[in-house]
Amino acid sequence: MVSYSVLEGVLPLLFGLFTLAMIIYSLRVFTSKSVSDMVLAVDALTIDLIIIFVLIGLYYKSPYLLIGVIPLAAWILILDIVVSRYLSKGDRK
Amino acid sequence: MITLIMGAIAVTLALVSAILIVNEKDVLKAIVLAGVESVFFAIALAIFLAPDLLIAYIAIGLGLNSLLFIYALKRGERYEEE
Amino acid sequence: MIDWILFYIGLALTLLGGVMDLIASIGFFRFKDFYMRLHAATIGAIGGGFYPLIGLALIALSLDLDIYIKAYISGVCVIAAALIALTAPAGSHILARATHRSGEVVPKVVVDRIKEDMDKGDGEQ
Amino acid sequence: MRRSKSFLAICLITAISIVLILAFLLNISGLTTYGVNELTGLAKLFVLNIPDPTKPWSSHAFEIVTAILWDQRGLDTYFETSVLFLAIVASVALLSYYGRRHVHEGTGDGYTTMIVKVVTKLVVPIIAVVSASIAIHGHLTPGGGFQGGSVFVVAPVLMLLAYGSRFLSSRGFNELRLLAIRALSVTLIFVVGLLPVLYLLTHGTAYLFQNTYKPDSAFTYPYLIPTPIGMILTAGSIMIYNILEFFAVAAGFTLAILLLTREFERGDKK
Repeated sequence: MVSYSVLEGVLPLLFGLFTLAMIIYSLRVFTSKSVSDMVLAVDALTIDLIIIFVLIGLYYKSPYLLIGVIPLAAWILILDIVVSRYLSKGDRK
Repeated sequence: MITLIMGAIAVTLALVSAILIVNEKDVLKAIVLAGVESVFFAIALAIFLAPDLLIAYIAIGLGLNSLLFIYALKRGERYEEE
Repeated sequence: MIDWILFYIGLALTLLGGVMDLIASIGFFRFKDFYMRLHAATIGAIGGGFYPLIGLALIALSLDLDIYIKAYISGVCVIAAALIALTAPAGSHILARATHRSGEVVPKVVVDRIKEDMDKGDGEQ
Repeated sequence: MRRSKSFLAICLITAISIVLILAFLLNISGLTTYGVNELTGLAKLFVLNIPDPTKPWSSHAFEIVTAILWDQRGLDTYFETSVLFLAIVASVALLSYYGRRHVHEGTGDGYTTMIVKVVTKLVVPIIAVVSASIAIHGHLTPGGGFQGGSVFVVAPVLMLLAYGSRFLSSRGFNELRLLAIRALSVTLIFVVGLLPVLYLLTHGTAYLFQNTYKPDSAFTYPYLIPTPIGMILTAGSIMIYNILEFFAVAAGFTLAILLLTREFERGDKK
């Protein structure tokens, strides 16, 4: 069995990587020109956040935080479909 | 400590998105930004160990809220006037 | 022995995923067009989402925690990885299709065969 | 008046610096560590009594939030559920087309593709199983009826968006049945909460929405049920409430989303 302290030494590096990616994604979300760009960046941001949730669950050694991950993974599909249905029947220029 | 730093970053990004929502002229963009804001608050809820609120917040804040707003937007104007 | 192998495979997958996530997030800024950013979104979804989740599931299986906690964490990771592998490509597909058809973002291309077919009436399903 | 870019930048910088200064001050003055690890007052009563089966005020549930919601604050939560029920009734009264001759129901053709339909078929069972597990394990892990129900709504929303509203109502999920499930669940919650009062009429004392035994009342729901596999902890009425609340919230939200999607689909091109 691998001791938990080995993982504890690596966790700050993983947190740093994914948090940096989260910040850059959110800057893309905040500065995007069109709605499609924004929704695409929100997809990638949400997938990044799923991993951050799992890392937080590993940090606290508590699996109960993770149950929110599954609706989060399903809602990004719904956001995509809703926005695309709105766009495809919206007023064309 | 590391989770506190992450919580500070997440809440600050939520604040930034809240400020951007107020200034946004495109309502569809504002709805998507509101979903992003609730996701950042969900991180803060996970860090301060509130999983009950977390599940309901993800399902209502990100999902149903933006869905209902986009449904309502179909009957309205997408771009706000100056 | 086998748990150390699992741990290192999982750690390598997670680190690889983190680096790919960073690359994808930089690619979102470097690419100039929505249709080009779809490539970066693919890297971010599969490279930055699917690989680290499988890696974290392996890491959780190899730790010396309670068996209940280990099984819960790795089960949720595998289910979330399956959901991401299913939903992210479908989501970006339907988004790109609607964006092209509605004219939200006009592609900067020389020849646009889809638009020609749609104007003739063949593009509709 | 159009606000300029510099105004936005000044707003952002001010907000972020206020946050940083507040965080710094809180850290310096030690407010962040004041009494974090000490339980006070009501919290001590709840945390020490609810999960401990030997205490007289125990609920025999490990998840304290759900236990407080359905045992200690049962009547309160029942009225919250009723408020949601009234909201659903109001939306049905506004939007329902039941009994009208020409109901426009979309099929989603022209907007969705085969890829999305197949993915939806694969995702919906996963979501249904996960939401049911959140609701049924509500007294053991975080979650409960409302959370499970609101996660379940993902499945009908995906079906409505990918296949159109005609698909769902042709498979038996029409307005009357959903409303019946909703009303039956809310009624059954109240009946389960009212059973101790019927006991009060014939035997000793009991409380409205009482779960397990209390020091001055002998009434109790069974909290350990023997089965061939072993003993199952149901935490008295908390598990029943969670399952009923799950059906109520899932059916109510599905009904509201179904009606709103019909309204959303009106005016689509064929």
